[in-house]
Amino acid sequence: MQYEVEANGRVRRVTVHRAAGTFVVDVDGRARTVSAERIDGYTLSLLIEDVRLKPDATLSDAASVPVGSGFSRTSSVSRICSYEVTVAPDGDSGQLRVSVGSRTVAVSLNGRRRWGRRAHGADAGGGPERIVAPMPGKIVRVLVAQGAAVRAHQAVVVVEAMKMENELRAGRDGIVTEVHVQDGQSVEAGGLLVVIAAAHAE
Amino acid sequence: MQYEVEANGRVRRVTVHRAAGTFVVDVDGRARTVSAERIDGYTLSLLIEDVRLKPDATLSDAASVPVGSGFSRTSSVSRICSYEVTVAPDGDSGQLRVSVGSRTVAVSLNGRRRWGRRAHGADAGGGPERIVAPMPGKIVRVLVAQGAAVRAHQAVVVVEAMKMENELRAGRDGIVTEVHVQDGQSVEAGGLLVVIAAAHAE
Amino acid sequence: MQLHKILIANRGEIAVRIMRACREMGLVSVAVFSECDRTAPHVRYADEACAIGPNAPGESYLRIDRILDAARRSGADAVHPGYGFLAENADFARAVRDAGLIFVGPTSDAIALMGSKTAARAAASAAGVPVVPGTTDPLGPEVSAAEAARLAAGVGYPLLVKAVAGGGGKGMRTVTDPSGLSDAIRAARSEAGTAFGDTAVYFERQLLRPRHIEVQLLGDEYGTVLPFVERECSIQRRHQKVVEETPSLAVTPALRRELTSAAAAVARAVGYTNAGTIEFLLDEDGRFYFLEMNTRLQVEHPITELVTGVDLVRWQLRIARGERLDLPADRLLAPSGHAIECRIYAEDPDNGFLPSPGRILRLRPPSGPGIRDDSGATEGLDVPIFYDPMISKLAVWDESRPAAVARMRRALDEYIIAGIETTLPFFSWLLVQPAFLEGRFYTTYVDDVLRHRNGQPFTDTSEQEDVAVIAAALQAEMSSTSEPDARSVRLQGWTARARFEGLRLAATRE
Amino acid sequence: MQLHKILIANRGEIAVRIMRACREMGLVSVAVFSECDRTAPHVRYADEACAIGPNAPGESYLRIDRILDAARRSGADAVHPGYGFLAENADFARAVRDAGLIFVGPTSDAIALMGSKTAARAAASAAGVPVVPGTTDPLGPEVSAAEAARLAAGVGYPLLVKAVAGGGGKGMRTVTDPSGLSDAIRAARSEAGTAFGDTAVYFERQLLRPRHIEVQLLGDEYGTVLPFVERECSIQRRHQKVVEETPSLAVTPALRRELTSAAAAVARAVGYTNAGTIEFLLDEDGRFYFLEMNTRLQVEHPITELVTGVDLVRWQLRIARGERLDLPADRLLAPSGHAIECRIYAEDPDNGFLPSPGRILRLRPPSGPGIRDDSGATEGLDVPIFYDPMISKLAVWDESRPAAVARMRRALDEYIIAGIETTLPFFSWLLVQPAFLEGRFYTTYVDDVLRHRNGQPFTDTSEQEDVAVIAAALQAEMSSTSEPDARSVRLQGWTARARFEGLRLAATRE
Repeated sequence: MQYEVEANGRVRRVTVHRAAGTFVVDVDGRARTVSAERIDGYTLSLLIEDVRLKPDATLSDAASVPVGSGFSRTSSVSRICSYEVTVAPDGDSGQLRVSVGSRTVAVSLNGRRRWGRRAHGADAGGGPERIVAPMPGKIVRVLVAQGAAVRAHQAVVVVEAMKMENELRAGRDGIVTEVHVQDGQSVEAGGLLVVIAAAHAE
Repeated sequence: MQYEVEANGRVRRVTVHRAAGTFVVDVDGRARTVSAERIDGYTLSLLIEDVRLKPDATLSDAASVPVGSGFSRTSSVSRICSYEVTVAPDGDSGQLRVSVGSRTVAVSLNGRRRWGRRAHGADAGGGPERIVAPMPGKIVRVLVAQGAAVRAHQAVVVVEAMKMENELRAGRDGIVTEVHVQDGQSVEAGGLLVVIAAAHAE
Repeated sequence: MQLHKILIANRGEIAVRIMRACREMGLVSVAVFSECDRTAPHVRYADEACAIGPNAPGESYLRIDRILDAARRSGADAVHPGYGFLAENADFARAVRDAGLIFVGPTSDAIALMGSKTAARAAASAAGVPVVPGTTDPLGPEVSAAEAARLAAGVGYPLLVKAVAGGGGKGMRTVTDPSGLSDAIRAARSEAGTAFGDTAVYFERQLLRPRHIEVQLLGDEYGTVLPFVERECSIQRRHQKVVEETPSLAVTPALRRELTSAAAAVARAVGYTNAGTIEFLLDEDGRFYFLEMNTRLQVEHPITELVTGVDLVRWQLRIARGERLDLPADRLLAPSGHAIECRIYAEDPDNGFLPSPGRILRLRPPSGPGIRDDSGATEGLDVPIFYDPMISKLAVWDESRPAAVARMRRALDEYIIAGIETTLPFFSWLLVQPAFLEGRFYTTYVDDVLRHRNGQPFTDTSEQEDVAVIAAALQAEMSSTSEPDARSVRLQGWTARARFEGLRLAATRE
Repeated sequence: MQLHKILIANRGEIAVRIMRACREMGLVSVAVFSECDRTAPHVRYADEACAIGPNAPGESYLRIDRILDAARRSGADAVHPGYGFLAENADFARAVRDAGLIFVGPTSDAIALMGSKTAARAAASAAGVPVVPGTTDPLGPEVSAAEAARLAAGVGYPLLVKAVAGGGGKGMRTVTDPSGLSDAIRAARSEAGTAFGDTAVYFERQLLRPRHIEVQLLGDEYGTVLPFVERECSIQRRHQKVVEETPSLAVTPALRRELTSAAAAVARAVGYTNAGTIEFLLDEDGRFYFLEMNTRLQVEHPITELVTGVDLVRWQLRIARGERLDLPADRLLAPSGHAIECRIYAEDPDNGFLPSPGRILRLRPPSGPGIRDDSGATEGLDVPIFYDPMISKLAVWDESRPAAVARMRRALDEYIIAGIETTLPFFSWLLVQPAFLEGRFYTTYVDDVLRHRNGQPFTDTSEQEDVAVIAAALQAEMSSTSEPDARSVRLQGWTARARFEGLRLAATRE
């Protein structure tokens, strides 16, 4: 999968390939092998290979259990750096806040700061539109039922959050294909609420 | 709502009524006003009224913001006790482990130790059968599709947990009306996997 | 005196701190709470709890009547005010005692006396302790401009116009030359009137690059007053302490004897009881001046506890129930090792330290050797917008100052707080600055640095940038539902998945 | 000697403890991990990490070749063994040094010498330190039954048959009279052969109600050996310490001088370097006997750190890089206050202390004044079934033993661990027992109590029962989807809801 990731004002082209149990992540042409594990919904443990002298001792060796082939003090040193990283939405800015130790980097994925809005915005593309909760809150009212036809900008769900009621609206004309919440239910940021298929057949 | 709660070998009849913002909980005939708030999925904060001398200073007064009606040193003392309680499933025993401070009480709800099994067991009643994950794990295989007819004891989902594959089976004949998971997905204990409607119309 | 159940008229970390002392002493604690604090840590920690009103402090934590009513209803026999809110309100102390309850603190007379900055200065002078040069009497609204100008000239410029009833930097203005005097007085009076209901001001000469050095005291009800080794609190932002340490690099043993004797003399002169702190300014020539007295427990009390082994809150309660202060005086002045505290705030250091309230999505405080975290926050809950946005007081102890600084850096690095901005990056930056490491700082050091940096972010993330970019891409990648990765069985909940599915979809559409 | 990057050949809380010291000293840490430990805290905490094999310790943490390979690949220049696993393996220490790396610990000769219980006893005797009466030489398989009986009679009954290569209670049998001797020898030999590859045994008289008292030592590479104030470790379950404290109520200042001098004498006699601990038995008459030496860091080292202010792990690293031990000897013997440690295990005290592995659903350690939690667990992850099920070492410091006990009770009460059973309720029970409070205990005190109680649960929940019943009913009630409660906006995730919906459905169907 390809991503455009913006951090500190610089856009980086990132390509992720899956290898056996690990990932190969290419950032602007520099590829590194990465082992990534979820600790919880906001936390990742990353082991990132940083080959120094010889590129033959790779993380995939390490991850797939090295056979102790006798100890020979060769010059190949391969740093496999460990990071515990939290990735959390940055309020309603649409950015992600990625914390590495006590340092935090604001990151935007695919050049969109407001991916929260984008997710239910009136953007192009024929895929179904997914209305997600922009912040933690409570469903005050679900205004549409499965199968209902909706028009662009029509309110579909009212969410109470930060002491305010927020109307979430359809980005375009379509048919409600999924309703995942009901009145009174609590949701977390990013929680999928409603899916709307484009009015024209896909 | 009425409950039968077993703790330390004793069954208690509990009735819960909702008052404004609080609950009135009657345990074997002794009613107490309780303010209950969820901290997270396993943690509750309880304020339990324990009237000592006069029963007129109630929690509902307290919760609904007392008007400071001048300070008169009367003899009415009303203890409103605070407890932070965790309620967690006790492995696959079907019991709940309720921790109050460093003390833990094993509790069964409605006389059923194995509610985990019961939830997908072949019990009576015409409501839809809800197959839930008995423990945290990963979906190895979903064996049925929405709309499929299943028979009692037919395996519907295979969950990997505690290093073992566990087959979850239908409790009775029916039609699969909801499938909430797919192969490879992780689930937590109690997560809803599949719903099966009784074969006879409801 | 009987002391069995104690109501803590406060919230947040200090309420929890006091309840911990209660629990260790076998005392029953009663929390009070406003509406938004129903699930706050201090309510969950307490043995009992009473609601006292809406969120605004003026409708709850500052309502003497409601707090006394809660004490009556719960049957408490004592009240601890913590710090802030009603802690230095003489009327509150009096009302508690009039209701037949123990007030854990000094007499209301001592609170009232020290609450007037000019009266406090006079008391210090009378006890033979130097005060910052300035005017002696309050300048009420009747004082003419000409008279004010004459008094100001006597003090000398630059000077500070300060509210007599002031505190926390409110009602305070700097004047560099006579032309700015009238405006400064008008502004200070206006602010003081709003904040304290008293427009009286006085003048104080502004010292050049002073340090803020303070002396903790305990006094019992039998005339014993004991001072503790000094605290260095010069790292401030807009008159608010943000880092404190003890001992101070600027205080020699000889100066420590002088400072602590002076502090004890002032306290004895006013018959001071319970815990209090006398603040001094220390100029570049090593001369010190009485600044004011805080008639309550101080936010930064943990560092004193760490280097002396004395539990100050426990002693507050022991003194309040009539025990004698039988600590060895010399031990309190001989610090063991070094302690530092950082006040972790929900503020964005890269955005002018604006408050950053919101939900704390992940919270994992540091631990291990030499770490003490006094926190008032919990994962999953909001930092309320109505009160001080302090999340925790992070304190470390180690055998020496360099070791303590290294340990604090380790602790800051371990602290995980996701979901809101905090001052952690600022402290990580500060604790590698040569001026900090060498102890070359003064009360406006941080403000000067901030002015000089002119918004430049504290968070230098060049090193972490690649990691962050990789993490963001992988978080999206791993949320793909076609995910064949056999090992990521630990995903919690559907929300993260849903969110990152959204990301992935956005990605594929590009 | 250059020391820049350290590989920690261990896991769990002790690996994290050592990495914290590394980070404070500016050293780079390298974790090693087995398959199930990929997401363990020590891997996430480390600067670098290397996989070393499958879950079984024999295939990973005990594999000298793989650990050395990891050291080579990562470019480490030193190896810290922690405790357990390879920490007392002389071959490992030798192999590390042969590879040109620093081994953070004593010489392999010292490890080997003290690894033989009979050789260690001989060394202690030679240094003029009394040993528990017993046989001097190892009894190999060639020793006849008659010869064994003769030697046993010389020692006297009751006696212990112990493996020469033993440790941790393995290969050990109690014999109360001559008739049981042969069976005990056979059993001990068999266990020792399996566990240590050496069937040799020896006899030791069994003392009546002895205490386990031990002395921590540090030795540098220039001949300086310094002993520390004793640790009291008599609270054991099946020869495993579960509570430790310092100082001991049973040790007078005069006895402390004797004990610590004896310990230092043994260590000096064998040229001991780095950290080690000499264990003694103290009988009811106040006589002490050398028991054995642990040639490594001890689990319970934090309590010594708390009362002396000395960071033992930091000193291990400093000694390893050739620094001189320049601590003031008298301070190490003069404890400040009192410290207690409880080893929190994933074991069910009400079910014979069976291991209780599983997922930790909620974890919130205690904090505030005087608490130190050295943990190796994280919320949301499993306690693996392959290793020691210790979750954390919870230590407290306070000014006196009663205060420290009260503080530990407070800490136990604050500790939230949901999802698995732990030994927390056992400690809460123990810390109110008169025998514990008065210090009347000995090495089999807990075992005797457990036998006497015969399965009676430690968790007296009569007081909490009503609260638990109310909580369970409300948890179900509040999960009702028709829930009109306007305030419960804090539900996290769908799982709790789904679970309790299930409960509610079950409820309505009754």
